[in-house]
Amino acid sequence: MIECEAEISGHREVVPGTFLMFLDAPSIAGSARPGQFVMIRAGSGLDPLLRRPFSICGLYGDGAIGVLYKVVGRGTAVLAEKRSGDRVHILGPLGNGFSAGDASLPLLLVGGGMGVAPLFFLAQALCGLGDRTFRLFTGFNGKAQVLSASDILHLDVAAEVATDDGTMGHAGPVTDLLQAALEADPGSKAAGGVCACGPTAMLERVAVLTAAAGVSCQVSLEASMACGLGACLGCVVHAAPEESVSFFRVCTEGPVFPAQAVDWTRAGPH
Amino acid sequence: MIECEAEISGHREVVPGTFLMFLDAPSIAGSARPGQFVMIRAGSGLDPLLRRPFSICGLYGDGAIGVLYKVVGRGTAVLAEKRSGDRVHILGPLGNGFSAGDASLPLLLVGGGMGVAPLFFLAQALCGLGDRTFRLFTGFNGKAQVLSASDILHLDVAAEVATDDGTMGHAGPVTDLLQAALEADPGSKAAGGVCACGPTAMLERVAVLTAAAGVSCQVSLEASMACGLGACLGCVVHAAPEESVSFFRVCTEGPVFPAQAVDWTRAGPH
Amino acid sequence: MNDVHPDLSVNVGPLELKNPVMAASGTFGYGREFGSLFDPALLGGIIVKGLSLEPRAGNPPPRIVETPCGMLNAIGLANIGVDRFLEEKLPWLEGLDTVVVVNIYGHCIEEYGEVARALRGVDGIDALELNISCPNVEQGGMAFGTDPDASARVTEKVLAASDKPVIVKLSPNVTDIRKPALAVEKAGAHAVSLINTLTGMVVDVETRRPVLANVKGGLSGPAIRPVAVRMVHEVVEVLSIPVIGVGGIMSGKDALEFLITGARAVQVGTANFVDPRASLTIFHDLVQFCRDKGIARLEDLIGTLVTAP
Amino acid sequence: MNDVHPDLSVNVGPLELKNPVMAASGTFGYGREFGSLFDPALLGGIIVKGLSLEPRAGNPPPRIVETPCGMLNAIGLANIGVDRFLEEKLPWLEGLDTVVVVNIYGHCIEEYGEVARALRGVDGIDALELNISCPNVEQGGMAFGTDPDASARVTEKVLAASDKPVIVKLSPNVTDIRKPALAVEKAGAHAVSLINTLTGMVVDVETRRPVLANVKGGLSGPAIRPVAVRMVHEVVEVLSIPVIGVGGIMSGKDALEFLITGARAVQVGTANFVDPRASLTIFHDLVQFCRDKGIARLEDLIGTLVTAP
Ligand SMILES: Cc1cc2nc3c(=O)[nH]c(=O)nc-3n(C[C@H](O)[C@H](O)[C@H](O)COP(=O)(O)OP(=O)(O)OC[C@H]3O[C@@H](n4cnc5c(N)ncnc54)[C@H](O)[C@@H]3O)c2cc1C
Ligand SMILES: Cc1cc2nc3c(=O)[nH]c(=O)nc-3n(C[C@H](O)[C@H](O)[C@H](O)COP(=O)(O)OP(=O)(O)OC[C@H]3O[C@@H](n4cnc5c(N)ncnc54)[C@H](O)[C@@H]3O)c2cc1C
Ligand SMILES: Cc1cc2nc3c(=O)[nH]c(=O)nc-3n(C[C@H](O)[C@H](O)[C@H](O)COP(=O)(O)O)c2cc1C
Ligand SMILES: Cc1cc2nc3c(=O)[nH]c(=O)nc-3n(C[C@H](O)[C@H](O)[C@H](O)COP(=O)(O)O)c2cc1C
Ligand code: FES
Ligand code: FES
Repeated sequence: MIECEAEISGHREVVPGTFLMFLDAPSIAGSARPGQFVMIRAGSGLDPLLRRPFSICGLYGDGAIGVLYKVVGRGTAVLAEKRSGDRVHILGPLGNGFSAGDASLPLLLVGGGMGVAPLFFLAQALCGLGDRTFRLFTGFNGKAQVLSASDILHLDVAAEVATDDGTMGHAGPVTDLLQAALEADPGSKAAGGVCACGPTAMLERVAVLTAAAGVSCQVSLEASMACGLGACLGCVVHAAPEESVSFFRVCTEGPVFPAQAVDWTRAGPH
Repeated sequence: MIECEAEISGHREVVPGTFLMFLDAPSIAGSARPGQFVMIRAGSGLDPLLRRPFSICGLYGDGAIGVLYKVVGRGTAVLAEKRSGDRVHILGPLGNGFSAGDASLPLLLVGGGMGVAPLFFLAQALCGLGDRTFRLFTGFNGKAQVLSASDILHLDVAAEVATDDGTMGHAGPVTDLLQAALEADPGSKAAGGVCACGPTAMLERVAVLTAAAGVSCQVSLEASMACGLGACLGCVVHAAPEESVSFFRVCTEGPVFPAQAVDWTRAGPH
Repeated sequence: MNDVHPDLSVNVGPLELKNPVMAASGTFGYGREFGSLFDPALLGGIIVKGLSLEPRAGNPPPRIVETPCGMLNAIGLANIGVDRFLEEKLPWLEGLDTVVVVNIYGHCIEEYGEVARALRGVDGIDALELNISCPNVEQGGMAFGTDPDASARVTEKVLAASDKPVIVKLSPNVTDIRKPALAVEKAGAHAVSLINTLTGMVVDVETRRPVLANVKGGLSGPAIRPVAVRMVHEVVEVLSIPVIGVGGIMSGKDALEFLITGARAVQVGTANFVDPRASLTIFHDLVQFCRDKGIARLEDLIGTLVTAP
Repeated sequence: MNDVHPDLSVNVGPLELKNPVMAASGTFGYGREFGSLFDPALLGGIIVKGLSLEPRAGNPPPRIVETPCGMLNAIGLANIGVDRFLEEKLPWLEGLDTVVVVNIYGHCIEEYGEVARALRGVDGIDALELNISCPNVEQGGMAFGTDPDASARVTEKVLAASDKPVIVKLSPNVTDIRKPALAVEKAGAHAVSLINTLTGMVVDVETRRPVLANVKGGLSGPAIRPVAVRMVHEVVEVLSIPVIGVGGIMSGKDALEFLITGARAVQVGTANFVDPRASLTIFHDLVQFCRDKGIARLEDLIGTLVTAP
């Protein structure tokens, strides 16, 4: 894990309000695993003050990482104003990342909204492994918000899309697609596990479905963060009652957790 | 006086660390008088928080004002990063400005360092009057810092230059040039008054020289400012003992004051 | 919903405000300074610069310095005194269709009473706001506001001398803000406003001197907002008289933090320097928020903070 | 001058620091978290996360939120407890050639004594820092630090139980910071550090709830620096034991404000989050400043503030 000032080698708005930024950081790209994230210092001054955490959405060219982000507040707004050639301080790669699980069976990737970011990186890595099969389910509010794996990764990964308003793909939550896939395969002998990232409500639903189907499930969580290093103890989530601890630090014990390790009743809005 | 978001119609580094910025603000340009200033909000966020005061250094094209500034801290550093087409919030024109005095006699303009800014605008205005004669004395640390009226105003005003290190023009303080001019003209029948802006030490010297020569003298002062409107009472300078008040607000009673109205013993470093 | 006009009027005890956005004392002059930029009558109220019986010159410069997301000021309560205020400033203010509050102070309890008496029966002044953050000369310069008893005595003195509603402005430089708040409520104050500035200091490392000639100054601006919101929360929990929230309000969202917490009105200070139209913009933000949320009466939003898990 | 090596060593009472830059408690973990970014032994000292006798889980999330030029935290003093600290963390810290300070706290005076006793005679711990900003359960949850007597009793209890120098960390949420400072000096403290966080609160106007699950939190970061410098100034004027400055230090220039004011060392907190190498950069800034100014011993700079007009 390193801290460096990375040059922005590319930056574009992929759908309204959502941007894809490429950061030249060979030493981070070289060791990054899917599910890991970076802390980016958006401003040069004191406003915004703290770094903001963003998943790595893929590796690009030699030594660049991709960050796919949505403008939701001051930090992301400042980031969106940056141009290619500008430099930003980043810290990473951070966190544990997804584990590939049983290589013989296909992985099911489920992403909602910006939650697709770490799954795109995972999809890219799985394609790299070649023999590893997987299915990618992505969900968005509507067609206008759809983030396409092939557009963002330059990979032909055919994602199965769901939209809340039905303007594209399945009309309904992305979890319907997962549910169908799991039901189509009773005892789910054909599922090597589920990897999910997105809104908490969606993740909770994924946890319920996978538990019922007896399929192992990893979820990537979010929390407000200060250090990203496990030092401030600011980023915790409630651990399930069975766990030996009350809380997990998302930045170091996570952001990826076994679905059953999380106390969903107290997982909160985001 | 108005507040508006002005587009930066031009921005260049005239000498290392000193920039000339053009701001499209017809309603400000239309009513601005030499010696007046604007308060510019350098940042969009909260850092820097307060606006920064800058003299208007001239009028450009139709409806643009010029601001000549030196990077000394956070606000000016942020300003220096702006590009043509960017927009900044400005408030102005503020303050009283210079009064032309006896039109029949030549004015002596004395500027030190960034203090030349309001005098360039005054020179531009005097040229506009055509019949009005004046002499412009400017002083800088060295040749590399010299700000040329003709370069910045696109006017052929031949300034008489002094540099502390003697790398250009007279070797010594610009006040030597003023002193020579005043001595060359005993009883100074030929001087319609002196207008000066620059470091406090220089202004104090100008005040002494003009008092001795019996020539009227106006000085433009600086102070840290918050409102620029006379409301916060933050920008005061000590008034001379003879004055009816203890302090003057630089933003409204000034920034231009009769030299004898200022208490030079307590005028402080800047 | 976007076409309806939400009702933003609020009352602060006996004061009826057309909207809850007031200009804070010392940051809006006497109102007229901003008159060419917007009509101050659009605000819920204007609180003028702190007034003393006699004119005061104030502290030597430098009087202000910017700090991270804030500023320090040591104006020294410079002001033109009661007489010139009544002659030169009040007539214009009186012409405005909004609430005019006169912020007053003294360096001893007597002086507070004298200022109040001098303003007694004067038309065009809707209320007094007592600045008790200034040094108590009788008691070794420690601010009145840091001593609940002194705060109460100042309040009683002014109430006895005045025919106007009295708002007491609390100092945040205390261990427990509820103590002075309860003391002035007991003394009969009609409302409290908080917070005044936090005492701070900045050193110029080149000259090795404090930047302010007065050494210390008052910290204001967004930097102090979390402290102000916290103190308003603590005070509304224990007081029955209305509370006016002040401290670092830059936007409608910031004002809403105070209103939701339980303040019945807000004051905008330092923001007036950052954007001279800030208080008006904040008012417009509140209108928009009510529209977006379908809130017919802003009143219904006040004190709706949910603290239960 | 640029090639000479200025002497940055300072002593804080019995503690000899190779340089005055320390990492503040709770913002630097147990040091090792930053070990892959730079060698923590380059710092003057490391103050570990507040330790209690038993492990504590801390508050539910959200625990932190950014504020203008600062942040609020309500970690709830989560920590691994004395035993695990001694087993898992101390060995690595002991290997570092720098001063290691253990920040301790309790919810009653007894508990402070117990933690001190548990650390008695342990090698590798150079001093204790008492966090007296936490709620005093015996006295209705009001922080020990806001009561000079309680502050003194905690100090005495720890001194009696410990064989190590004791630094008492003062809370800024008081009317007069000199009172607790003088009380703990009288009680025998070897040094004081200030300031801890200012209590604040942020409201989410969408949910109408406090952003922090704990409702209130501690404000830190550059926003509070002017308050910290002011309090250090007030304390150094009356105390004879050394003072360590803390609060909003982001750069060498900020650290110099405290040193010139009279602090003998500084602690860097929130800045470690903004830039994990901040404390090292601040140390380098100090070296450069001494070189530029031709200062051979940083010691000569401490307390050189000029307040005379
Ligand atoms: C491990 C991790 C990975 C993430 N990956 C991505 C990513 O790939 N793409 C992306 O767009 N976002 C990602 N996020 C969320 C991202 O960090 C926040 O959107 C960002 O910090 C908001 O900063 P801001 O200053 O723009 O908004 P703020 O002004 O800080 O907040 C604005 C709004 O955003 C919400 N918010 C603030 N911080 C977070 C947070 N950490 N998580 C969720 N909501 C938040 C606030 O509650 C508020 O409602 C990730 C978060 C974590 C913890
Ligand atoms: C009426 C008026 C007209 C001015 N005209 C010009 C101009 O035409 N061109 C120009 O370059 N500057 C001008 N100044 C000075 C300019 O306002 C400051 O240089 C600027 O505010 C510094 O902002 P900063 O954030 O970059 O520096 P800060 O970070 O605010 O300060 C950095 C350094 O600059 C000094 N400084 C801060 N404010 C002032 C100030 N108001 N005056 C002098 N020094 C200050 C500080 O003491 C500090 O040493 C004028 C000032 C006034 C009051
Ligand atoms: C320059 C300045 C002058 C002030 N003068 C007064 C005053 O005369 N009386 C008073 O009660 N408060 C005074 N205040 C305090 C403000 O009214 C307000 O309480 C404080 O600034 C916090 O609000 P803010 O963060 O919005 O500025 C002054 C503040 C500033 C910045
Ligand atoms: C996340 C966080 C955790 C903290 N934990 C402790 C602690 O355990 N004990 C303590 O005495 N101070 C603690 N502090 C206070 C800091 O040590 C420091 O006093 C304060 O943050 C002010 O310094 P700063 O502005 O440089 O951060 C903590 C601060 C933060 C931000
Ligand atoms: S962000 Fe600091 S511990 Fe996770
Ligand atoms: S800057 Fe506010 S009165 Fe001059």
